[in-house]
Amino acid sequence: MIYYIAGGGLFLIGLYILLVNRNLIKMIIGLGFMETGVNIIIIAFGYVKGKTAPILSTKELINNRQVVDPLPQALVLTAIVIGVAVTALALSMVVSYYKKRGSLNLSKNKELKW
Amino acid sequence: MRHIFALIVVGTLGLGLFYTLSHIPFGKGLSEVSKYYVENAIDKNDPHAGATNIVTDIVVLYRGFDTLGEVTVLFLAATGLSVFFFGLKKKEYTCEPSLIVKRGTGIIFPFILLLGVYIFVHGHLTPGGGFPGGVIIATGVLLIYLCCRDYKAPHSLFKVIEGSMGTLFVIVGLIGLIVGGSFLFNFLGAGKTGELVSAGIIPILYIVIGLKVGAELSGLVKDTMEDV
Amino acid sequence: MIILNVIRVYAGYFFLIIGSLFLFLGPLGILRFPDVYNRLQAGTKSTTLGAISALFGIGLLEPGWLGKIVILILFILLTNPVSSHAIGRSAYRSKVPLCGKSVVDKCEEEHIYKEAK
Amino acid sequence: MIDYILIPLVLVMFASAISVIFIKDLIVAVIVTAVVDLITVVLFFFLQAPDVAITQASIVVGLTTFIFVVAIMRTTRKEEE
Repeated sequence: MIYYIAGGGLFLIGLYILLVNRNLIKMIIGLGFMETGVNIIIIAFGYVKGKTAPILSTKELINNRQVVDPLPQALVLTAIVIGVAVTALALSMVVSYYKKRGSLNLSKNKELKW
Repeated sequence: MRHIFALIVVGTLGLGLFYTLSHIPFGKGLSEVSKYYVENAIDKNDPHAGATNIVTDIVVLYRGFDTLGEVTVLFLAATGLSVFFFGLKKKEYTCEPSLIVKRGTGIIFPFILLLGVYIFVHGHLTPGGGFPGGVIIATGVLLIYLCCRDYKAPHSLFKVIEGSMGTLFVIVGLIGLIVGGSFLFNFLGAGKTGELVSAGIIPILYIVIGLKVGAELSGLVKDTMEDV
Repeated sequence: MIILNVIRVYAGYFFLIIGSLFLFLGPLGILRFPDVYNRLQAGTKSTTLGAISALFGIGLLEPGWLGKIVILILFILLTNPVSSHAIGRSAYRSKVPLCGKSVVDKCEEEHIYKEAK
Repeated sequence: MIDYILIPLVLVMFASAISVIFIKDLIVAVIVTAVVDLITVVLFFFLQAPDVAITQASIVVGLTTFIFVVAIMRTTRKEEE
């Protein structure tokens, strides 16, 4: 249960950072928090009480197969790598934006307003 | 004003999230698909099985095509990063790193490479796999860059490793297509469970992925730490 | 043979207690000390000794793990002083001030970092 | 039982995550982010997912922090109002 609270809370804090801040790097930090929170929730869906990690290393585990759900772990493994790719690309765009505008603050950009 | 609005949005979403999550039971049984994966994990007759680590089994064999796409996305991100960083001047460093740091890095660096290679070679037996192993190798290259200002990494070597490994991944998949009738078919069989050379094409694919990710991210480190 | 086992187990607990005591004193020193260099001293020395004796205590309690634990201890001995040296040197180069009660500044005396000051 | 041990850890994680809003120095904010991700590594490990824990520890805590630091080196360090 604490895992659901941790994941959901991290997601909400990330959303709050994304809504409140106008600094581009902090907005990307908030995006990373949201992603990590969702990962924790997905892993917690696959947890089964009293079972061990899905690595069949001993004879007993091979016979009984008392392991937790391996499918969410495989999905999250993909999601983490994609997440770092997204973060890297977003940060390179931020550097490019800074080279053009000279500021990281989004509210100083008047051309986006109408 | 913005804070109040953000609090309202976050509070509403939090209530919805709480309501939804309180209806999902925590720590109950497996889903149907996972039951299939777990029960067929080490099965001599099933060509899709053989790895001790079930997560590796799913990532590389059942969802191998997805992993190919994942590697491609990482490659695109590294390329985009180097494109955006092109032509930017980096900061000038004022001083040379001290002798202690240089010698310490010289001792540590081979062990970091060894750890990375160990993690992706043993990916089908223990936790780990191609992506963490590749990242650890890239971390070693970053350490070298931090301690030696004049170091130039062999960029063409990285490019050659990356391209040839990407091709090798597709070739392994195509051999599976010819032999077994499906892309990334496990044509080598399951082998003896628990040994280093087992689980068919999983070690080959993880070595390919590890070398590719390591070369890719080392190139990224080179692009960000050097004047281009 | 039994008495040897009893001594081994109690020595393991003793090293664990010593290790956790030093691991407790390190953050206390970080909280109490006045400037960067003193805090670095507390943070590095006590955590190095604390981690090493805690690991050694675990190795005495579980003799099968002793080989791996020796490798871990060598790794800590190699990396921890080097990293703290790098932090302290870069702090001195970027002109972080010493605290007011400092009595000696060897780096300034020997003109090693003359251009940095 | 293990869940109750994790409660202070989760509280520390929430406090670090909230403190990102108030920190004006961007390097400090990135270090605090690394702390939050490191605590999630512990959560993944207690959820019996060592694969995900090792990937999170190497990729998110290591590589993402490095990329953030490089991006801050190329832009400004202080957050202006």
